[in-house]
Amino acid sequence: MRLSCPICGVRDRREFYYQGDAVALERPAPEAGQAVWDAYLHVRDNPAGSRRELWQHEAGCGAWLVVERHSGSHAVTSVSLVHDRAEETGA
Amino acid sequence: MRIDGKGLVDRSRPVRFQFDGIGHTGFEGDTVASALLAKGVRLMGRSFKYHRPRGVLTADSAEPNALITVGRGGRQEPNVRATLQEIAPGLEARAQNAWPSLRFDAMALNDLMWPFLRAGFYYKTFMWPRGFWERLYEPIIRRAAGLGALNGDPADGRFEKAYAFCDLLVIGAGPTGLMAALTAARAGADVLLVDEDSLPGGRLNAETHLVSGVPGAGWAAAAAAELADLPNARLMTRTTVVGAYDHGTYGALERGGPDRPAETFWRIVAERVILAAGAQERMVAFADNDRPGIMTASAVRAYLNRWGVASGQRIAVFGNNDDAHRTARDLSEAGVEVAAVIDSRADATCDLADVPFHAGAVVTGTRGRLGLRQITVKTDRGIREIDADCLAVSGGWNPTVHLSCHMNARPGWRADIAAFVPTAGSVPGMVAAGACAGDFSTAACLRAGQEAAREALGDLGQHVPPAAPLPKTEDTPYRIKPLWSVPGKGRAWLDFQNDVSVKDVAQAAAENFRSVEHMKRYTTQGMATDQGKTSNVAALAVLAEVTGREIPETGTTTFRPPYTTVSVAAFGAGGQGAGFAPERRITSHGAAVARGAPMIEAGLWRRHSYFPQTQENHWRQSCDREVAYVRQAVGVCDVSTLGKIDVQGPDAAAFLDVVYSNRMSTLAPGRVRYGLMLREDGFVMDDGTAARLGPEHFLLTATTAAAGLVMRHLEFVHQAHCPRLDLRLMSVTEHWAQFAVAGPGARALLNDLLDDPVDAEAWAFMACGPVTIGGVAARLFRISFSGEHAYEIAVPARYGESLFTTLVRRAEAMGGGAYGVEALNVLRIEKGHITHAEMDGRTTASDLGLERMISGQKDCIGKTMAARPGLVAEDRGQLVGIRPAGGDVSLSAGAHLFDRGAAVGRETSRGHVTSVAFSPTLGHHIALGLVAGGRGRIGDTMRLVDHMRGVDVMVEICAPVFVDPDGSRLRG
Amino acid sequence: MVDLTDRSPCAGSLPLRIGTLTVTEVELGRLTTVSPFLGQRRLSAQRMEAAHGIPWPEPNRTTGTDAARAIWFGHDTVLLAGPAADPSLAQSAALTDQSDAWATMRVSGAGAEAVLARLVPVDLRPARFEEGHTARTLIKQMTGSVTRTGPDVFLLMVFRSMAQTLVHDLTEAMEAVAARG
Amino acid sequence: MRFSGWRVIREGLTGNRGWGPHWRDPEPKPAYDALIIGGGGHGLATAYYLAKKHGLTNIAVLEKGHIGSGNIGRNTTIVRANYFLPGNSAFYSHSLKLWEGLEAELNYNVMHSQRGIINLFHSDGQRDAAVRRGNAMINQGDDAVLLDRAQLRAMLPYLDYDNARFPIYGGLYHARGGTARHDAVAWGYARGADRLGVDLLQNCEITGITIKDGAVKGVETTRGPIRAPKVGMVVAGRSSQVAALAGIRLPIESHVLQAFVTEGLKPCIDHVITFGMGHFYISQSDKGGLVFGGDLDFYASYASRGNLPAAEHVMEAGMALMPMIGRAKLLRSWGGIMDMSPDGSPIIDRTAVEGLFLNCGWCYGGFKAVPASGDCFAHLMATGEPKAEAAAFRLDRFRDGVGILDEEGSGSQHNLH
Repeated sequence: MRLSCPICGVRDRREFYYQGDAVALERPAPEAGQAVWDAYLHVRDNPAGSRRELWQHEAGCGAWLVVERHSGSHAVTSVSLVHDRAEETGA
Repeated sequence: MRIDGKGLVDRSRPVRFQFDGIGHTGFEGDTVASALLAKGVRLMGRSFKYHRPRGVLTADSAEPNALITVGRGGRQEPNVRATLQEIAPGLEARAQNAWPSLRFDAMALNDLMWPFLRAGFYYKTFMWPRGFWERLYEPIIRRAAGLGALNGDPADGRFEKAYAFCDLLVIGAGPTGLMAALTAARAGADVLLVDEDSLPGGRLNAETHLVSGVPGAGWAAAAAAELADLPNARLMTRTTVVGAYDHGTYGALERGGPDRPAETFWRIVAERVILAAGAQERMVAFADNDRPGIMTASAVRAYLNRWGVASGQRIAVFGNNDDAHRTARDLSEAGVEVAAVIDSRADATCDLADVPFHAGAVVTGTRGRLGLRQITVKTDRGIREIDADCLAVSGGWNPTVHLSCHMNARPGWRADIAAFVPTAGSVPGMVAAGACAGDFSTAACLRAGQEAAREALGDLGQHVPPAAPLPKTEDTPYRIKPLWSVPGKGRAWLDFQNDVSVKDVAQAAAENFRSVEHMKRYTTQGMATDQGKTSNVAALAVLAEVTGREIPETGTTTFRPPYTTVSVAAFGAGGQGAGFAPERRITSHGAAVARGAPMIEAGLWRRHSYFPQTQENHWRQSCDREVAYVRQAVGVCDVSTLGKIDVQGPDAAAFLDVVYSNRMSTLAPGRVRYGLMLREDGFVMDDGTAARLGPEHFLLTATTAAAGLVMRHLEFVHQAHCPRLDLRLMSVTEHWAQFAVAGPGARALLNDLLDDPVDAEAWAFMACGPVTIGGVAARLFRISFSGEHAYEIAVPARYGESLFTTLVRRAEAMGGGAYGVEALNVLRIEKGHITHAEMDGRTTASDLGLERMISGQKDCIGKTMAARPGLVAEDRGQLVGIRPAGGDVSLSAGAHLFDRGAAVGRETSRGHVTSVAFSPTLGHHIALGLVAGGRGRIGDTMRLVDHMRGVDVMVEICAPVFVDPDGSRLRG
Repeated sequence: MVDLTDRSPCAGSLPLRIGTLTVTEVELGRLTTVSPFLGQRRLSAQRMEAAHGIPWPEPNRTTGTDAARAIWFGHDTVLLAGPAADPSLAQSAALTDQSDAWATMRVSGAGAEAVLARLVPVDLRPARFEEGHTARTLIKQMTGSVTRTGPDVFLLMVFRSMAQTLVHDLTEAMEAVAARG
Repeated sequence: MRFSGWRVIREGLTGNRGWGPHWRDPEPKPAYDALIIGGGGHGLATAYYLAKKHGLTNIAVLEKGHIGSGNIGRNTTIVRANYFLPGNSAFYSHSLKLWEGLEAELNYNVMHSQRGIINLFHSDGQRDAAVRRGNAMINQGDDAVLLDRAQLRAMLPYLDYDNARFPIYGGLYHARGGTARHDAVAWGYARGADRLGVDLLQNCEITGITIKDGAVKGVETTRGPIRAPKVGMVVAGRSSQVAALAGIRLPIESHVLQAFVTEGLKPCIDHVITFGMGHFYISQSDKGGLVFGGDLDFYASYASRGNLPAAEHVMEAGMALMPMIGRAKLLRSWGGIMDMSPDGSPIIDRTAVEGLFLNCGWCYGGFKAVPASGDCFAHLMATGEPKAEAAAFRLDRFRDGVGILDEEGSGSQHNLH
């Protein structure tokens, strides 16, 4: 498996750390309530299809990435920097 | 029998080798199989279940029968395919799975018992009496099962792994692959051509037809030579691509040779791939079709044309397609007697003179105990017995679709060739071409190779040259009429190694194992070392027949890597000995080893356990002495393994408030604060310190075990949750060597060494700042893990060893010395400081008595979830101290704690001991533990039980600080 | 006055010569990571060029010479090797002294690429990884930095504490390459 | 037909013509008393115990493919009861007891073989953790013995004790741990359930779950609609998709775990051995293949196939631990879809929909749990109340934090368990 790091180019899977669904970027407010926090931390769509997920190019540039990938074919359709996304949304 | 004038082996170079203790001579270029066949040796092995005699079936890696063991000691290798093993001087090959000998195998008794040992029999028996399965039946079955043996010696020999990258990977160097590689390489693409064989050419080396007017083998050699001369082409022989993985990654195994490592496992990354893996000939199932001497027709031709070996004196040929005739013709032209050509097609004709021909006939049985003697043929004129010591069988060809199916695709059925072919697009970037795609003539293969290469060049964005004229060669159409099994009474074998017959498949279906996967698992069809390469398609055709379904509807089993077997030593090369993980060494490593300190594992680091002195013969003596150094004089310990993270920027302080549960933004420059980090789920992740080196500059520490995790976490929180905070994180763990100097004499020691002395006022507890030592810029932190008056001094790592030696020498002069992690652990338990024995990923700040470290004034990572009811419940395990009730007794980490008088059981366990030490300071054992509602149980007596170590004692629950609870020594 | 002596990460284990290949320890001088603060990359680049005469390297590139070199070192980070970082840089970037954090080795000789092909999962073919190219990647299991400084010359950097492991891994790889004859 | 040695002999003497189907292939009925979605080990065991212990025989198992085509036929077959957290340990202890009587219960030789399992440790801290685990096992009446290096060496002479990276300190020996023939477990339960009247509906994929007024009414399938007042979802890696048909999102992420088998070899490894530092475990099957595995590939996947880095890591661990297997040749690798939960422990619970029950979250430890999972899930479906041994496997525990069962201590990241 290979992923295309927006900074480093296409690299072997072994350079990357996988964390989970990109929902982890949408951190709720402290007062959002138990159900929202439960959903944020535990509950997952877990689709058999296209997913948005978080990876870090840990052994490369260190950047955190949002990867869109198919969980059946493993085909990767896009990779972007978490940092860029944050700037776009003004988070 | 060797035929003069035939074959590609070098007759001028004889090679001596042994098989089963008998010396043989072959020639350079021979395999064990070809050399033995040349000597008339047909019996080479025994089957798995019935121990039936087995001879060579194929001339390639699909071989299910001729499995041998080679080598001795650490180089003993079981289950080697005699068809791949090249002979070499001194090679020692042995038969396997036979006792006492290959000819007289006692386990062949199984074959007489066959009516009772049919498919799945073991699921129905061996259940009575209860307990006999493990004691009696299973040990017998285990001993009888298995093929070759490992001898217990560590694998010896050079195994390695490597990466390779190319534009175009061509798998298979037969006519298709060679033509593809030539086309692409001539156009300038970076081409990697790999082939399993030692000689490129594929079937060209095994056939007699001409390519461009020269023998096929000659054309292949010329093509290989041209590729060798091109700087942008690489040809790897003896290399099998064993797996197709995601995004253009392929695994390949390169077998050893005199000028290569024993085996190399390659990770190949290719932008485009041409699968030119050819096809494999299949058998026909008929009664007793498994005797030594019965071979695939293509193997008989390969031994004849490539190795110059006649596989028998009198050879019969049986087939359902024209390849049978090709075989008879080659044999006949080479002067080998052809006993008969039997073609199951009623409309077949034969143009060979002097060869008895039977159209519309089938072989229905065979004779010969350890090798074929006679075959029975059923023709439309009746039954005939024909003497033959070899029978060449062609049931048709199966394209080698395996790699195209490794990413879950199923192959498609083509009725015209009665075979499965790869499904287009089944592996992104890969196309199948040539025989592998169902084109069986040489001309079609050359054409397909060229076309596939031109298509790949286009995909790669490279110049696509016009199609060059192709060499003239044979272009025989492939004509086949499927024949899977010949009806009859006897056992008609499908899987030769696992002894699966047509009857077994039929029985499985009758027992409702009708899915192809069920049939496979119930009968073990295709689960042998060849993974059914020679038998699966026939078996599923038989299954289709008995269940009244079509072949495509019946489907195939799943193709999974590896295509051919890979040694664990090659796949795991580099893992042996010191190679499994990197080792991190502290700068004082050499100095500590020189002092005799055992270096123990701490994550990837090695740390000094203790520093033994000559009169000490137990680690406890050393440890007690080292603890006393710190409590009474001064001790020095290398603590460089702590994670150190530099945080700089205008928003550094704000960021630390997010990641620490307590507030760091209020920390004054020149001060250090203890900090706690939570995971987002509210449990404790790690603890450490934050030192404020400047208004916008912090240095964090993380525990040795969690340093990597913490760094990743901080990067995530920054990039994901607060990217607008302006700060930069950088690990500086490796730049600084850091040493604890702890004990009443700590300040005096430092002041002997520092360029400017420190005093109590400027360097109060939790102060930090720059110092110089011997002119070297260093950092000093007045922090303490031991609970004593202590400092940690950090210098650039190049000075680490020198400073360590200097500090220790000075400490020794003051009645102290170096201490290791054993003493460090005792000291921290005495003081009630936690480590990952307590922060085990399941404990909360509240469990550890640190609930006040979660600031009520701000949010932080983990704060919300830490407030879940289950995480703040009062009956959770809470950190307590534990000491013997009464006189000193040994305590035990991992022991469970019970209420006084309660029975010992799962429900009555109230907690467990996390850390234990003998405290030389107090003169008895002490421990930390997690006890349900523990803080409310201070003063209680409980029972501590460790079944593992045989400890059952009464203990008193106490506060988790045993030494200096008010911290006066710390601050003094 | 204490006299602290220094010791290099690979002291005692290099140089190493096997077959046509040589591994030597390299002293790059001062190592400083330069990580520009938000929006200050261009300014930091200007200051680096003005103070040290080295252009700011693009990702996966190195600039300068052995005397003063800038090696791209990760997301928003450049490693300045050679001179001490000019104080002006500290105005726009986080500067961190890493001089003692890395073990630096030069692998040179015919077959250097083959040796690295046994350790590094990056495409190092000359057309793809030219002189002046660099990568943060794995060297066997260690995170490190790989830079091509010549046709058959590579600069490898791993954490100082892992210097012995890299020497071990290089030895095995070099022996394997040499064994192929 | 009852299976026995006598029967095998009798059939052998009469041409093996008397063997009938192990289970029927019935047509679906329009309605059942209960449906079990998923014909894997857990689903088949559930059906068996529903019929056997609770008398519910008018029930059906709905299987998308063929019986036992999921993880039950694709694992490393380890059976053990060496868990240490209250809530987990009782359940696996119960399961092991059921294993011990399974052949007699099912009249099917599942080849449960208590060859003993040994967890190695490599540091003082790991020894303490092993001791804690061993004590928890003894406390509940199971077996555990702490072995030192010398004892271990006598049992397993072929390990690399003085490994340069991870020297072996000792091991925790669980004599009743072992292996079983995975397919036979599925087939045995299938045959057992079928004989009690349960309909096993193969090639019957769920396409919808019918819910009215907050209660389940039945399912839509590729073989038509089927009505039932109770439906249990037992589909492991596919749990999220099936639950989604009922509008339920689960705390599950599906991951791939690879496993490996070598060619057949004469007996050389008698026990199950686990090497925690390398995430490696190995045993030898009765056929002679070395069966081993490691950690997840660590990315979410439904592909039931893995990639090289994880596979290589497993092989490297094997070479680090027992270099004598170096010349064994890997025959086949495969991947299963693991329903990873946020704490590494399973869920056996009701859902918000009345009559709809959930059994999932087995991560990669589902095989050993099959008997108890079936027993406890059947109990829950039949009575509406959890069986004591599985009472801790609540779906709500992540929300309220009560009774989180995190054996690894690695937190709520699904793939870290």
